[in-house]
Amino acid sequence: MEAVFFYVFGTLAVISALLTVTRRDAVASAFWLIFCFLSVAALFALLSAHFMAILQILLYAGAIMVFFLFVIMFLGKSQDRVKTSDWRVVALGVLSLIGATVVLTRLVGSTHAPFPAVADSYGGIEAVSEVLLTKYLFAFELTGLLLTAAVIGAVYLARREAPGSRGAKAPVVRGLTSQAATSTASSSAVQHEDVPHA
Amino acid sequence: MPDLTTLHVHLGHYLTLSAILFFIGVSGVVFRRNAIIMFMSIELMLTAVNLTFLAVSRQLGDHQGHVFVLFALAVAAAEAGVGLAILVEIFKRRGSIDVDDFRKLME
Amino acid sequence: MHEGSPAEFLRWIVLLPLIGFAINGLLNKRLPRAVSATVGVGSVAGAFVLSVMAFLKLRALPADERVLVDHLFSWIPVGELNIDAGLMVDPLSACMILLVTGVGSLIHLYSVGYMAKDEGFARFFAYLNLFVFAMLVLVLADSLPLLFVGWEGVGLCSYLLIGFWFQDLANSAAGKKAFVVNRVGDFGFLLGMFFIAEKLAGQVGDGNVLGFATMAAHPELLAPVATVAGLLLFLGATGKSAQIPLYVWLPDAMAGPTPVSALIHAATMVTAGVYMIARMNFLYVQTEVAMGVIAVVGLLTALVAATIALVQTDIKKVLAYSTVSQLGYMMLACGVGAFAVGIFHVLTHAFFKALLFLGAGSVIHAMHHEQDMRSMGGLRSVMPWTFRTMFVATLAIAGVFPFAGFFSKDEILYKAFLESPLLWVVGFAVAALTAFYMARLMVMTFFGENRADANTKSHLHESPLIMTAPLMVLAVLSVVGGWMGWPEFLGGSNWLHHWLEPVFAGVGAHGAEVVGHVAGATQGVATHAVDASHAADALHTGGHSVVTEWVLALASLSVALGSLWFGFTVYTRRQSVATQGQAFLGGAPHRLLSGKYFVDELYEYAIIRPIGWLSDNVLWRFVDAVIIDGLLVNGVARFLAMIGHVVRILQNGLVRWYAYSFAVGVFAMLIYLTRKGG
Amino acid sequence: MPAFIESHLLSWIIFLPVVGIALLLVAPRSLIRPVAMAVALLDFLLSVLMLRGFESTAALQFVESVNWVPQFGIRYALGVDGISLWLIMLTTFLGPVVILSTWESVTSRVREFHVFLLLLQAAMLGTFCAQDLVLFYVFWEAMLLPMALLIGIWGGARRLYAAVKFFLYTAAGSVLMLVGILYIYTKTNGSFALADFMRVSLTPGEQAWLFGAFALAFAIKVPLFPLHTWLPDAHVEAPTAGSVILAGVMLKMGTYGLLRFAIPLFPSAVEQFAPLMAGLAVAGIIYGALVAMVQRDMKKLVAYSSVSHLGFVVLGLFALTPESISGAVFVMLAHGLSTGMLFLLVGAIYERRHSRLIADFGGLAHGLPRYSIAFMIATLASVGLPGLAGFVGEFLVLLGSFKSGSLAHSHTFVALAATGVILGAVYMLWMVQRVFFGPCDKEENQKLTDLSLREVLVVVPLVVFIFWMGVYPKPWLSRMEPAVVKVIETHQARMAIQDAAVSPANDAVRFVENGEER
Repeated sequence: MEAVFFYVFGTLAVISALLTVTRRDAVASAFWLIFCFLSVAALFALLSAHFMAILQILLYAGAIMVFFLFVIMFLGKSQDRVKTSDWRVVALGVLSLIGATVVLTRLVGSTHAPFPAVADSYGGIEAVSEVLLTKYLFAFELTGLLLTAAVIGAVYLARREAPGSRGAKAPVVRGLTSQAATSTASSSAVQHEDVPHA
Repeated sequence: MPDLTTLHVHLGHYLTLSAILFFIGVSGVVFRRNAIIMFMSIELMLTAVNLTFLAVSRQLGDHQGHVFVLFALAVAAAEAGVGLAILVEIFKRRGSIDVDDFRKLME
Repeated sequence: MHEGSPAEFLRWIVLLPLIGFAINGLLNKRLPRAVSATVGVGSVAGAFVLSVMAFLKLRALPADERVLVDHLFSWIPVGELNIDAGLMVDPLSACMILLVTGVGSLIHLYSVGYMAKDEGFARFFAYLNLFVFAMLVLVLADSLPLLFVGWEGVGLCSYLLIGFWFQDLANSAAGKKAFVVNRVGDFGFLLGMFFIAEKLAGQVGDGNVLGFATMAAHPELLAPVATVAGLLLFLGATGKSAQIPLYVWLPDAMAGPTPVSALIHAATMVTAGVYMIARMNFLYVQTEVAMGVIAVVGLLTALVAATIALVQTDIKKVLAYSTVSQLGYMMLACGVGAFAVGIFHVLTHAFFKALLFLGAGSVIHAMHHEQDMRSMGGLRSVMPWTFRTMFVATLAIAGVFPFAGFFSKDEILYKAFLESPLLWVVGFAVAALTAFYMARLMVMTFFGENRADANTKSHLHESPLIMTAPLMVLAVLSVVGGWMGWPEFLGGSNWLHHWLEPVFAGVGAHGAEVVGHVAGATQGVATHAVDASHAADALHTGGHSVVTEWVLALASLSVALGSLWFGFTVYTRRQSVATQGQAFLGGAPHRLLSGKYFVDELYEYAIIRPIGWLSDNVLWRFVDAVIIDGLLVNGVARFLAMIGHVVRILQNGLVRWYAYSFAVGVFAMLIYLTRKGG
Repeated sequence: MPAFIESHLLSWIIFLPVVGIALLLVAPRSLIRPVAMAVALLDFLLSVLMLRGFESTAALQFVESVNWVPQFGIRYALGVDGISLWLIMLTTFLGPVVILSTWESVTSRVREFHVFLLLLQAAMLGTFCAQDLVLFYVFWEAMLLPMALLIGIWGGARRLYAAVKFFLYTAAGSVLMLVGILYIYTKTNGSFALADFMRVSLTPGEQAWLFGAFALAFAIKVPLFPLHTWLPDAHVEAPTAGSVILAGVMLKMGTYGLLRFAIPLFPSAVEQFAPLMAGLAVAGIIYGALVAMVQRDMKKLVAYSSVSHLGFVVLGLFALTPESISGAVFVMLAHGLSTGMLFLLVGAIYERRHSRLIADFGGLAHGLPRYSIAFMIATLASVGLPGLAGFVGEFLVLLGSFKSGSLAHSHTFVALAATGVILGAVYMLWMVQRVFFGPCDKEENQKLTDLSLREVLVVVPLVVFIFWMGVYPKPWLSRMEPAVVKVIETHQARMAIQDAAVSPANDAVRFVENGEER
C-alpha cells in the first residue's frame, strides 16, 4: 500500500523540484519549493520518521522558505532583469543532468531487502531525543553554538548597513524605491570593470 | 499497471528518488544565474540528503539518521540565514544578483 | 737490420737549427740583422758539419752495420704501445741530412742577400731554421710517429713561409691551401700507420710497434696489410711530394719568397714523400698493386706537369711544374722498385733545381720582383754569372751527358724500361718536354732583347756575391753530383747504389720478380701521343744487358740535346716570343694547358663549394637551428606553454563554472567508488 | 704538511674555495680580486701536493669516508684515481688563470662574480672526487647554478635565453640519471657507494635503460652530437671567464661521468650501445667541424670546435682499449688548455674591440705580434699539430679505436673521425687567415693594443703546458694508465661474469671487488 503513496509523493516531489529550478520568477519557484518540501515530508512519514516529517514542515517549509520569500520580496523586481543563461549552457546542463541520473539510478537501483518491521514508537520524539541527548549530546550543543554564530553573523551584516552607509549607498529603507538608480550607476560601474576575459 | 499490492518499496527506490532530487538541486545551482534560485536549489539538495539519511536509518532500524537530519536542518537554517544576508549585502553593493557579474576575483 | 751503435751527437744535428729558431724567433727585431743572419746560417752550417761527421763515422763502419742510433726519450708509453723518440742515421738518412743541411746552408747564405731589405728578416730566418729542424727530425726519425711529427712540422713551416708576406691575402691563402692539402695527405698517412700498428700490436716484443727497425724485422707480419697501408702512406706522400691528385698546392706555393721555393719546394720538403716510401721499402716490396699505383701516378704526374710547364709565363711557375714533373720521375723510380735510383735523383734534382730557383730568384731580385718571363729577356750580358750557372743547371736537368741529371734520369728510364717499355716511352717523352721547356725558359729570360720597362731596365744589375756564390757552388754540384752514381756499364763504380745497398737489402732479394708484375698494371695507361721512337721496341731483348743500357743512354742523351736545340731555335729565330706558344700549339690545347687542366677549378666546384654550401645552409641553418633547436628544444618549451594556456581557460572566474566542475568531480568520484569491481 | 690537512686533503681542496667565498664576502672592495686569486692559487698548491703524494697505481687514493645520511646509507665518500687526478689538476690550474684573465674586464658586481667562480670551482672539484652517487649528484647539480648565473648576469645580449637553456637542458638530463641512481639503490643493501653499485648484478634489460638514463645525462654535458645546441649559445653569451671554465672543465664532466659511472656500471649495455655512441661521436666530430667552418662569430666557431674535439673523447671511451681511453683523457686535458686559451684570446680581443665577428677583423698579425703568436700556438694545438698537446691525445684515440676489438666496424669510425683532422685545419686556419693575415684596413684594428703583461702572464702557463704535454706526455700517461687499465679489466671481468651468469639459474652472482676498500 505504501508503494502507491511513495510513487505519488515521489513524482510530486520531482515535478515540484523541477519547477523550482526552471521558473523564471523567484516567488513562483519558492512556492514550488515549499510544495516539494511538503511532499518530501510526506515521504518522511512513509518512512515512519514522524518527528522528522513534522520538523521538515515546520522548519523548512515554514521558517526557511518564509525567510526566502521575505528576501525575494525585499529584492523586489530587480531579479527579472537577470538574464537567463544562453541556450548552450542550458543544453549542456540538461545533457549532463540526464546522463547523471541515468547512471546514478543504474547504480543505486540495485535491489535491497524490504524494510524490516519496526516498533510503533520508532521515529517518535522520545526515540529520537533519547539517541540525540545521549550519544550526540556534544554535537547537539555544537549545533546550538552554530546557530548562535549564524544569528550574530546575520545581525552583524545587517547592522553594518545602517550607520556606516557611504554616501553612494542609500539606507535600507529607501532600497526598494531607488534601487533602480543605484543599480544602474553601480551596474555601469560593474560593466566597466567587468572586462570580459577571453 | 503492475499489481500495486505485491509491489513493495525498498531502500533502492528511496535512494534513487533522493539522487534525482539531489541532481535537480545541483542543476539548479549550476545553471541558474539568479542567486536566490541557487540558494533554493541548495536547500533542495539538503532535503534530498535528509531523505537518504532517513531511508537508510529506517533500513537499519535505528535513529542515528534522524539525529543527522536534525543537525542538517540546523545547518541549513544557519546557512540560509547568513547566505541571504550576504546576498542582500551584495545586492546593496552591486545592485544585481546575477552570479556571472561577480567576477571580481577574476581581474 | 743491425741494432746500431749509439751516437750521442746526433741530437745536436737536430737541436742546432731549433736553437737558431729560438734565438731568432724570440729576440726577433731586437737582434741586429748581422747577428740574426749569422745565427740563422751558422746553425744550419753547424748541423751540416755534424752531418758530415756522422757520414764519415758511418763510412767507417762495416757495410752491414751502418746504423747510428741516439735514443732520446720514451714519448708515448700507453698500454701495449710504447712509442720512443729516437734518432737514427743509416746510409739513406745520411744522404738526406747531408742534402738538407748542405743545400740548406747554401740557401740560407743566399737568402741573407735576397731578404736583405725585407723588414721580417729575423722572422724569415727563424722560420727557415724551424723548417730545417722539422726536416731533420723527419729524416732522422727512427719511427713513423716521429717521422710524422717532422712531416707535419715541415707542413707548418711551408704554411708559415709561403704566407710570409701575409699582408697580401693571396699569399696567406696559398699558405693555407698548402697546409690543408698536406693535411689531406696526412689523413692517409695516419690511417696507414694505424693499419700497421694494428697488425703488429702484441706480436712485437717491446711495443715500439711503429719503429722502422721493428717493422723491418717483421715484414712477413705486414704482408696482409701491405697494400692498404702502402696506398694510404702513398696518399700522404702525394700530399707532401705534390703528386696527382694533391699537387695543386705547389704551384701556388710560389707565392712565398724564392729561397723558400728553392729550399722547401724543390730540394727538401717535397722529397720527403719519396724518402718515406724509400724508408718503407720493406713494406712496398710486398705489394705489387701499391708499387704499380706509385709508378703510374708518378708517370702521369710527370707527364701532366711537364705539359703544363710548356705554357707557363711566370718563371717560378715553370720551375714549380718542373719540380712536380721531376718528383713524378722519382715516384716512378720507387714504383718500379729502384729506390736507390729514386734517392739518387732526389739528390741530383736538389742540386740543379735549387740552383734554378736561386737563379730565378736573383733574376727576380734584379727585376724588382717581376716574375713574368714575357717582360724579361736579354739578361745574358747583364747577369753573366747567373746565366752561366743556370745554363749548367739547364743542361743538368735536361740530362746532357756529363751533368748530374743525365745519370739519375737515365738510370730511372733504364729501370722503367726493364719494368715495361711503355713506362720508358712515356718517361722518354717527358724527358723531351723537360728539355724543351727549360730551353724555352732560358731563351725567354736570357736571350733576345730585354722587354722590361724603362726604369727596371736601368736598374738591372748582377746579384751580389753572397747570392751568386751559392749559385756557383750548386753549379759545381750539378755537374759533379751525378758522378757518385756513375753506372758500371760506363766504367763507373755506382758508389751511391752500393752505399744504399744495406738499406734496400730487402729489395734486392725479391725485388726482381716484383718488378716483372708491375708491367701488367701499366698497360691500361692512356699514354700521351708521342712520336714513338720505334727503335726502342726493336731493342726489346728482354732482361738486363749492357747493350740495352748503352742504347738507352744514347737515346736519352740524343733526346736531351735534340729538344734543347729545338727549343732554342724555336724561341730565338721566330719574331715575338710571346705569341710563340699559341702559334706552336694551336688555340684549344694552349688554353687547356695554361688553365692547368682546370684542376683547381674542379676541386673548387666539386669539393669546396658543395661542402661550404652543405655546412652553411643544410647543417647549420637547417639541422642545428631548425631541427634540433627549433623543433626539439624550443619546441618542447612552446608545447608546455600551449598546455599552460589551455589550462588557463578553465579558470574563467564564472562561479557557476566552478560549481559545475565541482559537481563533475564529485560525480566522477562517485562512479569510481561504486564501480562494479568495488 | 700539517697532519690535519694531510688526512683530509681532498676535502680541503674542494672546500677551500668555499672558505674563499666567506673571505670574499667580508673583503673590502679593493681586495676582492687579490683574495680570490690567492685562494685559487692556494687551491692549486694543495692539488700539487696531492699530485706529489699520488703513486700511480690503480687503487683509489686520499680516500675519505664519513657517514652523511646514515639511514639511507649516503656517505660523504671522496677518492681520487688516475682518471680524476688530472681533471682535478686541470680545474685548479685553470682557476687562477681565469681569475687573472678577468682582472680588468668585469666591472659590475665584481664580488658576486668571484663568489660564483669559486663556488663553481668547488662544485666541479667535488664532482671529480665524489665516490658516492648522491654526493656526486649533489655536486653535479651544484655546478649548474653558478654557471647559469655567470652566463645570466654577466653575459652578452641573449644571456637570459642562453642561461635558462643551459640550465634546463642539463638539469633535464640529470633528472633521469637520478632515477637511475635510485633504481640501483633499491638493488644494493642500502648504500649509495660506487663500490656497492658495482657489486649489483643487473639483467641486460635493466642495464640497457639504466645506461640510457646515465648516458643521456652525460651526453648532454659532453655535448654529444644531437644534444649540443646549448653549447654555442652558452659560449657566445658567457663572459670570457665563464667560457673558459665551461669549455675547459665543465664539458669534461660529461665524459668523466661516462668513464667513471656509465661504462663500469653497465658492461653489457656498453657493449650493446658502443657502436651507437661511437657513431654519434664521429657524427659530432664531422658535424661540429663542418658547422664551425661557416660560423661568423669567433666564439661560436670555437664552441663548435669543442663539439668536434669531444667527439674524439667519446669515440676513445667507447673503443675500450687502454690506448683509446688514455687518449680520451689526454684529449680532455689538451682540449682544456688549447680551447681555454682560444677563449681567453677571443675574450681579450673582445674587450678591446667589443666584437667577435670575424669579418670585423683582418690583418691583426701586423699590429699585434704577441697576440698573433699566442693565437697561432693555440690554433695549432687545437688542430692537433704533432709536438703539441692536441696531437698526442687524438693520435692515441684514433690508434686505440682502430685496433679496438669490442667496437664493431671500428675502421670506418676511425677513418671518418680522422677526416676531423683535415676539417679542423680548414676551419681554424680559415679563421686565422681572415682575422690575422691580409691588409690591416679597418682603422679600429690599427688602434688595437697588443697583449699587456698581465695577459701574457695568463697565456704563458697554458703555452708551457701545451708544449710540455705535446713533447713529453709520459708523466701524464703513466699516472692515468693503471686506472684506465683497471676500468677495462673490470669491464671484461664483469662481461665474463655476465655471459656465465646468463645460464638458466639466474642467481645473483656476487662479484666481490678486489682491493677496493670502502
